[in-house]
Amino acid sequence: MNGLAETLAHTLAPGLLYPTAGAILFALGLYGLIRRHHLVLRILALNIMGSGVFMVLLGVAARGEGPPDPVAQALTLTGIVVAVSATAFALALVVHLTRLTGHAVMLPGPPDDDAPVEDISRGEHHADGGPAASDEDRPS
Amino acid sequence: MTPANAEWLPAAIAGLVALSLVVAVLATAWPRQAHRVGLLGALAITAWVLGLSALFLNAGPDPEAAATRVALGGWEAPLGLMLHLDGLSMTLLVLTAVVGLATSLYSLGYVHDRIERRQFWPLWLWLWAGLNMLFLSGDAFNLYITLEVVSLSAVALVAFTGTAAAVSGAVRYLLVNILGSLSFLMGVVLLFGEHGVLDLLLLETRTEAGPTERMAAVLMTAGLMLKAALFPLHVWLAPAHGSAPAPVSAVLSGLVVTGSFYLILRLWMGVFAPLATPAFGILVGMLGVAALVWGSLQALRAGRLKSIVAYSTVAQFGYLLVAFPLMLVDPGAWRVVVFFAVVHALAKASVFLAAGTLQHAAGHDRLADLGDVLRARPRTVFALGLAGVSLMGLPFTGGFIAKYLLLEAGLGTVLAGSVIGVLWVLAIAGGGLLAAAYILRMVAPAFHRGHEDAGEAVSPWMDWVPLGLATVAALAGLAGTLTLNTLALTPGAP
Amino acid sequence: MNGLLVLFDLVLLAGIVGVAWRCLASTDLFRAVVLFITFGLLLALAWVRLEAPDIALAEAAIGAGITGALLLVTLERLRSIMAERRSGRPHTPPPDPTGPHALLRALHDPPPERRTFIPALSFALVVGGLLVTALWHQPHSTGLEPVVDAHMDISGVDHPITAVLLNFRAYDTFLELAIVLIALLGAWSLGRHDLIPARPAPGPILPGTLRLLVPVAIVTGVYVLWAGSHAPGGAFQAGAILGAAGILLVLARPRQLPMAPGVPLRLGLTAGVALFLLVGLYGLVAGHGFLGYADAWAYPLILLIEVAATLSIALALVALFVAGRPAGDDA
Amino acid sequence: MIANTLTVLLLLAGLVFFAAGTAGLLRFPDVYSRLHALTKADNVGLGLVVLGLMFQASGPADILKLLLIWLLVLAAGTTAAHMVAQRTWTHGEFESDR
Repeated sequence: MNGLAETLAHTLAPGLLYPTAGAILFALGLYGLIRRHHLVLRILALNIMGSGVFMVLLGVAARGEGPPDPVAQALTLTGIVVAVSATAFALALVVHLTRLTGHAVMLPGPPDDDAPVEDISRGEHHADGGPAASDEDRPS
Repeated sequence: MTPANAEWLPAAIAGLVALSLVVAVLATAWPRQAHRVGLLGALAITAWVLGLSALFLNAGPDPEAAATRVALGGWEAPLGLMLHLDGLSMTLLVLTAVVGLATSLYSLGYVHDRIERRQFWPLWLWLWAGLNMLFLSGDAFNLYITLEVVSLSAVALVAFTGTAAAVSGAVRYLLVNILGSLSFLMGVVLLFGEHGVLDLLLLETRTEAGPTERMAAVLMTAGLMLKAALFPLHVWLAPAHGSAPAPVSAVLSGLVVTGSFYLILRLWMGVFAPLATPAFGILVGMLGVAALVWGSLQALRAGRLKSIVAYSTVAQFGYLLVAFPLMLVDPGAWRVVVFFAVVHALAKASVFLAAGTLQHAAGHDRLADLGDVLRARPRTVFALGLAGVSLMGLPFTGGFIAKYLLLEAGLGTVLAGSVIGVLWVLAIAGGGLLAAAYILRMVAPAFHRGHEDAGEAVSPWMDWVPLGLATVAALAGLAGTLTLNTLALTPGAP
Repeated sequence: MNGLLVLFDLVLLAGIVGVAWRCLASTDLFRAVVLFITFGLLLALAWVRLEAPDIALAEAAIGAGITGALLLVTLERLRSIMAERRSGRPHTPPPDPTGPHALLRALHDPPPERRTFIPALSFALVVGGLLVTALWHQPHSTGLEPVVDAHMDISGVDHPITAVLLNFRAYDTFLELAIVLIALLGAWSLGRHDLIPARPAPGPILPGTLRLLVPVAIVTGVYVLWAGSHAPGGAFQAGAILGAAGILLVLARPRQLPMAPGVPLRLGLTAGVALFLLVGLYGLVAGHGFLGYADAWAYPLILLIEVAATLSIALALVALFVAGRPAGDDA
Repeated sequence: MIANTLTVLLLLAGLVFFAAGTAGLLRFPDVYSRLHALTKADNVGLGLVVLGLMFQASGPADILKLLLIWLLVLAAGTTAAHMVAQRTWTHGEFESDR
C-alpha cells in the first residue's frame, strides 16, 4: 500500500505530470495538423505543438529539488517570441493566398507544376500595393 | 601550428558572424541602398571566408587540433554559447560564399525594380547570415534559432513576388519548416532534459544508446529530413523551388537544403553516433534509391524548366541518402558525400540561374516553347550544359570525381561482402543515366534546327554569372583533394 | 495540501488538453480561435504553477494576447475578402479544392474525412507514446541552474533569466530579435497594407477607454522593462504590452491608417538589433568576445539594449498586426 | 486568523458570482442577456475576490495594485460589452461566417 502511494506520488509530481501533458499536446497538434485542411487551423495546430514542446521543457526544468532551471525558462521565452513571429508571417501569407485564389485551404496532393509563373525580372509585376492599396487608404 | 594563426582564428570566426550580421542589419535599416550594401557585403563576406579558410588550413594538418571553438561573450560552455569551426563547417562556409557571391551578382541584374530590390536584398542577406551562423553553431538550441532564421527568410524570399503560385508554394514551405523546426526542438528538449547541457560537444561525451537518445534522434532527423526534402518527405520542394525567383531557387536548392543535410550528418557523426546500426543504414539507403528513381521520373515528366531542376534536386539528394549505408562499411566515406553535396550545390545553383536567364528572355519557362530562345542564347545553354554535365557526372567534371569516389565506396561495400552493396552501386550508376536523360531534355531543343529568337534583352550579369558558376562547378574536381583534405580536419570523424 | 495541488495540476492539465482538443476539432474557425486564446490563458496558469512567472507574463501578453489579436484580425480579413469576391466578381469562381460550397464557407473547415482518421490517430499515438516513454525514463538532471547561479554576481543583473537572455546566451536573444524583424520583412514583401476590416462602431466609449488605458499600458510596459533586471519581466514582455497598446490604437482609429513615415519607422524597427550588434562589436574589439561586456559595464549596456529592443518589438508587433507595409516605406 | 477567515469567505462569495455569470453566459438565449449576466456578475465576483485578497496584502502598495486591477478590468469589461452590444444592435446576432 505504501509502495503504491509512493509510486503515485512520483508519477503525479509536476516534474513528470507536466512533461507528459506536453507530450500529449505535441501529439494532439500533430493529429490536428494531419486531419484539418484550413490553413488557419493548421497554424493553430502547429502552435499547440509548440506549446507542448515548451511544456515539456518547463516541466523538465522544474524536476529538481532546487529552483527551476533559468536557462530552460529563457529558452522558452525565446521560443514563444519565435512562435508568434512565425505565426504572424504565416497568417499574412494565408490572407494573401486567399486574396489571390479565393481559398485558404492547402490543396491536397502535389500542386499544378505547370501553372504559369510570373517573372519579376521583366518588370511586368510590381509589388507596389497589389490589389489592396486603394486611394482610400492614403490620407490626403 | 603557427601561433599567429591560433591567435587570430577565434576573432576571425566571430568576425565572420559579426560581418554577416552587420551587412544584414544595414540593408534592413537602409533599404534604399540595400543593393549597394548587398554587393559590397557579398564581396566582403566572400573575402573574409576565403581569408578564414587560409588561416584555418595554415593552422596545421592535425585533425584533433583543427577544431576551433569560440566562446561568445567570453562565456564557455555549458553556461554560454560556443561557435565551432572544423573542416566540415569550413568547407560549407566556402561553398556558401561562392554560391552567395554568384547569386548576389546575378541578382543585380535580375531584381531591378526599385520596390522589389528593397524587399529582396535585406531578406537575402539575412538568409546568407543565417547560413553562415548555422554552419558555425556548436549549440543545440542555437541551431534551432539559426534554422528559424534561415527558414523564415527563405520562405519570405519564395513568396515575395506575390503571385498565386509563389504564395501557395511558400505557405506549404512555411508549414513544413515550422513542423520540422518543432520536431527538431522537441529533440533538443529531450536531450537537454536528460543531460542538462546544450553544447554539442558536451552532449556528445554524455550520450549513449538510451530511450531519450533514440527518440531525440528520430525527432531531429525527421524534422531535418522534412526541411532537406529528403525522400519521402519531399513533396513540398518542387512547388516552392520551382515557383520562386531564379536566384532564390538557386540558393534554396544549392544551400538551404544542403544546410539541413549538413546538420543531419553532423548530428549522426557526433551526438547520435552510438545509435547507428546496419539495419538503419540500409533503410536510409533504400529511401535514397527510391528518391533517386522517383525524382528522376518526375523530372522526366515535368513540363517547366524550373520544375525539372527542382525535381532533380529530390533525385540528387537520393545519392546523399545512398551514402549512409556506405558510411557504415567505410566510415571515411562521409567526406566523399560532402564533396558530392558541394559539387551538386554549385552545379544546381548554376542550372537554376541559367534557367532564370532563359525564363527572363522568353517570358516563361515552358520547355515545349523554349526552343527559339535556347537556340539564340548559346552562352546560357552552354552554362546549362556545363553544369548539367557535372550533375550527370561525365569525366573531368567535379561531378565525375564525386560520383567516382561514391562508386568506389560502393564497390568497397560489395567487396566487403555485402550483397546489398550491389544495389547501391547500381543506384549510383543508374542515377547518372537518369540525370543524363533529363538534362538532355533541357538542352536538346538548342540543337534542333529552327527559328531563333533571343527574346527580351538580358543584363550582362544574368548572361555571364551562370556560366562562371557552371565553370566553377565543373572545375571543382580540381579542388577535390583540397576539399577532402579540408574535411579531414574534422576531429572525432574518421 | 499536496493532494490539493495534485488535484489542481490534474484539473488544469485536463482543461488545457481538453481545450486544445476542442479547438482542433472545431469546424467553426471563430470558435477555434476563441478556444485557442483560452488555451493560451490556461497555459499562463500552468507556467505560474511551474514557477516560471516570466514565461507566464510572456504567454499571457504574447501567446494569448497578441497571437489572439492576430488570429481574430485574420478571420475578419478572410471574411471581408470572401464578401468582396462574392459581391464584386460573381463570375470568377475560384479554383475550388473542396466542393461547390467552399467559397461560402470561408471560415468553416468541413469535418475531417474519415479515411485519415486511423492513420492520423495511430501516428499521433505512436509519437506521443514514444515521447512519454522517453520522458519517463529520464533521470532528474540538475540542468544549468547551479552554473548560472555561480555566475550571477558578474552578470550585471539580479534576475537569472535576464542574465541568461542578455548576457550568457545573448547571441540567441539577438537572433530572436532578428527573427521578429525577418517575419515583418516577409509580411511587408507581400504588398502594402490594406484596410483593417470591421472597424468598431463609432462612439465615445472606445476612444474614452483608450485614453484611460494607453497611459496605464505605457507605465506598465516601462515598469515591466525596468523590473526585468531583478524580478520577472524584461524587454519581451514590455514590448508585448506596448505593442498591445499600439494595436488598440490602430483598431480605435477611423478607417484610414496613419501614414507611417518610412525612414523613422525603419530605424525604430531595427534599433534593437542595431544597438545590440554595436555593443557586440565593441565587445569583440575590446577583447570581451563578440556580444560580451566588461563586468562593470554589463548593467548599463544590458539596460540600453533592452530599451531599444522593447521599442523595436513593440513597433514590429503593431506592424505585423497591420500586416502590409505602409506606403511611406516605399518613398 | 480573522483575516484568513474573511479571505476565504469573500473568495467563496466571489466564486459564486463567477459561477452564476458563467451559467448565464452558457444558458441565456441572446447576446444582450448573456452580456448582462457576464459583466454584472463577473464584476461583482472579481470585486469580492479582490476584496478578499486585500486581507492578505503585505502593505498599502499591494492594496492599491489590487484596487487598480479591479478598476482596469471594470473599464475594459465595460468597453468590450458596449462594443459587443453595439455591433449586435447594428449587425444583428453574431454568425462568424457570413
